[in-house]
Amino acid sequence: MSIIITDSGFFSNYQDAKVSPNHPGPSVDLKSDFDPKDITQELLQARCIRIELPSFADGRAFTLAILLRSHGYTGHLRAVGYILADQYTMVRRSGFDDVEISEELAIRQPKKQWQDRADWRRHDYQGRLREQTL
Amino acid sequence: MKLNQFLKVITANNLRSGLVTYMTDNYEWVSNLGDAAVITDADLAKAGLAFAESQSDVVVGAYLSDVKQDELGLTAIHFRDKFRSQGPANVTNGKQGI
Amino acid sequence: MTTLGGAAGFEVIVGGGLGRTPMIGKTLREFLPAADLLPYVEAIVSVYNLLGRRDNKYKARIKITVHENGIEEIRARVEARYARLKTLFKGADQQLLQQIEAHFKAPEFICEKAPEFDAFKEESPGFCSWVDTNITAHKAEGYAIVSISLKKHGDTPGDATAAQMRVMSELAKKFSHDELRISHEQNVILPHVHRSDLPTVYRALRTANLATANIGLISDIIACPGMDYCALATARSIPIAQQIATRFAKLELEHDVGLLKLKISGCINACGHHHVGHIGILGLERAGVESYQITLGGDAGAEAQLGTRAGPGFGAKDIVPAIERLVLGYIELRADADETFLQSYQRLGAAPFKALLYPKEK
Amino acid sequence: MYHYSSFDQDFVNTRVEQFRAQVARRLDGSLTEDEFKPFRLMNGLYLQLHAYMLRVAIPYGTLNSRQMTQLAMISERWDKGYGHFTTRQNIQFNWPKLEDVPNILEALAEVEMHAIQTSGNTIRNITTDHFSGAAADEIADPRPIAELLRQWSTDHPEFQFLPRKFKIAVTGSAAAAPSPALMTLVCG
Repeated sequence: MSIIITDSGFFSNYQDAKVSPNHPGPSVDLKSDFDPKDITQELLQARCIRIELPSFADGRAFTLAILLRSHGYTGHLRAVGYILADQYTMVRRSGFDDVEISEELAIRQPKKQWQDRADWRRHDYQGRLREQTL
Repeated sequence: MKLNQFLKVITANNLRSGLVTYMTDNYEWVSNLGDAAVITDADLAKAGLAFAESQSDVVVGAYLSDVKQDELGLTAIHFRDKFRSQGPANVTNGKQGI
Repeated sequence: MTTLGGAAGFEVIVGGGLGRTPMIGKTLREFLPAADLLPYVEAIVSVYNLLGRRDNKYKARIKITVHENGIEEIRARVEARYARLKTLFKGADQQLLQQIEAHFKAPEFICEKAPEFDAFKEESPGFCSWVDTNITAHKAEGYAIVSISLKKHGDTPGDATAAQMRVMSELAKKFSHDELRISHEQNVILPHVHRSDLPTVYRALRTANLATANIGLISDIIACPGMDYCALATARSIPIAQQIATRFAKLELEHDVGLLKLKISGCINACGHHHVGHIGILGLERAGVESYQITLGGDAGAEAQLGTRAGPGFGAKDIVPAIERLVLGYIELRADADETFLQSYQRLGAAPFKALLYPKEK
Repeated sequence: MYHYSSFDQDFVNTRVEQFRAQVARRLDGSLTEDEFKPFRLMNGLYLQLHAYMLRVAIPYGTLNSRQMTQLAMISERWDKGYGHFTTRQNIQFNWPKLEDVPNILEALAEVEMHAIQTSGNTIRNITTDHFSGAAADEIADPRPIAELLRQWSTDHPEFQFLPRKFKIAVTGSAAAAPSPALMTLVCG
């Protein structure tokens, strides 16, 4: 059993994103060593893409999420695996919609620690620098 | 340099202070190498290290350090462990003079 | 297009670095317009994040990534990523840069001829040699850049006591438009001091043991903390630096020897930058004891040069006498008093210097 | 001398409280040492041979007198009365205690200083010539660029868990720049 974590908290029986017209493709799981050259039109049709972090110290998934969004992917993007509450802000800012961790990992990281970082748009140096005006 | 005798101590850094610390006979932690438990048996050493590693709320980075016993008392064999037991050479307030 | 107060843009160099496999950087882009800085740097780090090795931390730095994939492959990936990123920056970054530049307006310099303080020079010969070594030309007429040496003979290179920090703080407030800098060589700098204030600054520094006139000399040693402090070190660095500095102070030869960058690292991670020292010392462990290898001919200047190993390492008791033989020998070998150690080495090559270090093998 | 905007100050104050919570979670056991270590390093705190070591950022090596005085106070109050200035334009305190570090970071924030990203597998403190803005042969002062890069690299969501540390230097002096009109940006 795994826990889905969003801005509004913990969900254990979260219904995955419903099939929507412009995302007819099946759900796809990617590993962190996925090569961006393999981003195809077919992949961009996926209903949901789940990228696995083998370790919280392996930051490749953040670049992969940014690249998928930059190639126009608008489906559901989920970070899965060994993720710590302290990473929730960078996960959301990289373009992920939510996080999926094991129940066991969730026990050591209660909801409050994730909620403390749910306001992930604040203190965003990079977002600020990309605006039209300051 | 073959050790004729198996002599080790268990050392680590204190989690809160970061200072060098050594395990005693009754599984407590002291800052002076001279007060450390001298372990002469490999299995005991392994068990002691496992216990130290289980105390992750007290110490960090526990490991077995080779020592020798002579008229000077207990001294570390590797020069790195000797420096660890003495403190930095350039600070006059000596070994971890807090 | 915004210009950076005179510069039109950047040359971008990537993959340089010292450490266990030192490398000179390669040019990724000859010219990058000033306004495209952030998307381009973001592209470099983004490419590195996916391409850098995560299986071996000793092969993970970008210099290895560049070395293993080749600069062309890196350039192709960076340029592709940059093309997409460029569109995301719509101007706020350049506005912020202008706001930031306002914070760095030069202070109002009082530019009038400064006295030559001849009277003071007679009274204090120490002041003369201090002006020779610790003062650098300033762009505003009548001003000077003061380097405060944290390398008093026998002290730990780069250390300053709380009391010394307060003295430097006071001097900055009174005489350097409230500004200090930290140098790449573990010293502190008062960047804007009017020349007429130099005697007062010198006297204040002297009372705080901060007036050592040895910037750029052999006792102005860069030394990493080494095994006295660092968990990664394989040998100590600080005691070696202290002994070399006190030895040459006794010999009273420093000023005669002149410019000589001596740098000490306590392991191959090279935080003491020994590779680019005119004389570099690398502390290792050999047969259960500390052993110090000497490298020669390194240069951190514009034409960056990595030093080459002179031969087998010296024990902790032999390294300082070896350095002494090397430097005294240089004084004999140099063409004239103005030829620096590095220039002599470049002119004569390694052989005569190796002979000084390993006399038995001559 | 760059002075923090309210945005900068809020960011640094929030970051101090985040680290305070991370230290508490390490002490109560909810974070293991392996999990705590990257966050400790990203806030400048190493565990060295004899003790912890806090590396404080001095961006492009520039300090004012109030900041230098605060560093003196910190060295007396939480260390042994001395600091070590490094070759990458930072200062290191050699004997801080883990539980005191959040308060030290708070004292640094009071004078617009921090220890963010002075360690860890992220983008480190941006360095420049130590004579910037003063040297006779300088074409342009690179420090504004270094400050822009500092803000861009602070807490960058994509770059907190890189394969290894990433260092950027910007030089403006004619001596280093190959052609007069360019600054040099070095990434290593």
